[in-house]
Amino acid sequence: MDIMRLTEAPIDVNEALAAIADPACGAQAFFLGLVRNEFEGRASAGIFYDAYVGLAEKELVQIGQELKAEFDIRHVVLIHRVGDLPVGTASVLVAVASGHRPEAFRAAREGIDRIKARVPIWKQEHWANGTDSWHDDPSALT
Amino acid sequence: MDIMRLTEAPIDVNEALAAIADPACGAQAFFLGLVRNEFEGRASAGIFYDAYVGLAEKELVQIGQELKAEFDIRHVVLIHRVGDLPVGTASVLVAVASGHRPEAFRAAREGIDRIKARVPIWKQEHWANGTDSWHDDPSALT
Amino acid sequence: MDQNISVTTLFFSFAADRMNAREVSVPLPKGSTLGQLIAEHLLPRLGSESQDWLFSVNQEWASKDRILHDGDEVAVIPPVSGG
Amino acid sequence: MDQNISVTTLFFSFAADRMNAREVSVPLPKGSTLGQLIAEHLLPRLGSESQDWLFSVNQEWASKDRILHDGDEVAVIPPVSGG
Repeated sequence: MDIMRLTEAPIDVNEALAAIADPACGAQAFFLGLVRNEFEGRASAGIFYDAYVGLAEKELVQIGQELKAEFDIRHVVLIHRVGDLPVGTASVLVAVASGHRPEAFRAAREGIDRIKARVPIWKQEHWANGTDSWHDDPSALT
Repeated sequence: MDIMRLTEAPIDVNEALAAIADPACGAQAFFLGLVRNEFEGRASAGIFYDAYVGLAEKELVQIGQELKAEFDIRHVVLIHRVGDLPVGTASVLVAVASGHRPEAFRAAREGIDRIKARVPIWKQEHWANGTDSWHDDPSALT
Repeated sequence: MDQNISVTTLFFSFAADRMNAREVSVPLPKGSTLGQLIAEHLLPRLGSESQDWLFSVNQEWASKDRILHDGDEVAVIPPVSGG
Repeated sequence: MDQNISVTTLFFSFAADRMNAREVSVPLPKGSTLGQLIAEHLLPRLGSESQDWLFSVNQEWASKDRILHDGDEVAVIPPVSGG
């Protein structure tokens, strides 16, 4: 079973394990992205994830379909959280199941790379000192 | 925290999630190997995993130490089951946590590759027709 | 005023900060393109780098020659940073 | 018989099937090497391909010139297939 979803709820790895379970699949690869306690050497308390929800969900579905078309995988889970997440929280999950391990690793890696490159989601760092910065904001550097 | 273990108990992904949790790590990669319902086109009912327990555990510890020395990862979990496992059961888990995703993927892939190449564990396929064959047994081909 | 249309324009991330809004209704002459909306209404406040950003119309990626219609939902997509 | 030693030899997978045993106690002249144990006691029943297998002594990988001592635990490691 496939899941491609934007969510405000905590990411549940067990839900993904159940979704991709398949007696024909000898390999499962998972990637979890988590909120770190620093960014480029500066202490962080958490991240706010902004999203264009409608288009982001369409793009997640599109990426899931691409992965199944391009790699020999049978199931894919792509879940991204939105909202305010404290340090240590999982923000994104990619899970795939396939017959053997090479395609599982390749598809999981492609999945997270395409999510980060294409899905309309934006990170605002909540610095430990109380200020905020949007990632990739050119004016944040001044 | 690291875990390198041979076990007769079911593999618990949540135990691995707890072990590698770290606010400095933005990336976690997991690989699960599972018992498939076929091998080389022949229907299977399950696999018996034989092991030289003492040396297998030493080799798992050695591989875990190598991964931490060679890749920029902060935590590693390597768990392999032994005994009789039905189709669909997880037989091996590799989990790593790192700052960023490239090293997490590389270390997880290396982890499973080294386990399969070096740890003294052997698979005996329980064919659906009731017969058994050891993997890689030259005389099983005749 | 039947020669005018109105499009809803959505802003996210630091683009929303620069506009001081997440959503703005923009009146346009009928037949206007996405490029015209950007050049005349958005660039002055979003800055010149926004010329290189992506845009969507009705939740589909759109090019700047796209003709806009009354009620369209345009979204301004600055460089994404999910994950 | 103080010129003899005894080593415990462990077998796994299809090697255990060929030996019809998981563990055998083998008497050897003092000073025998792992290679001698293999050539004289194991090869005849394990088959010639076992020359290329790995072996361990006391749970450490060992080369065939390793001198064996009384009570050593030798293990015969056919090609592994875990995962």
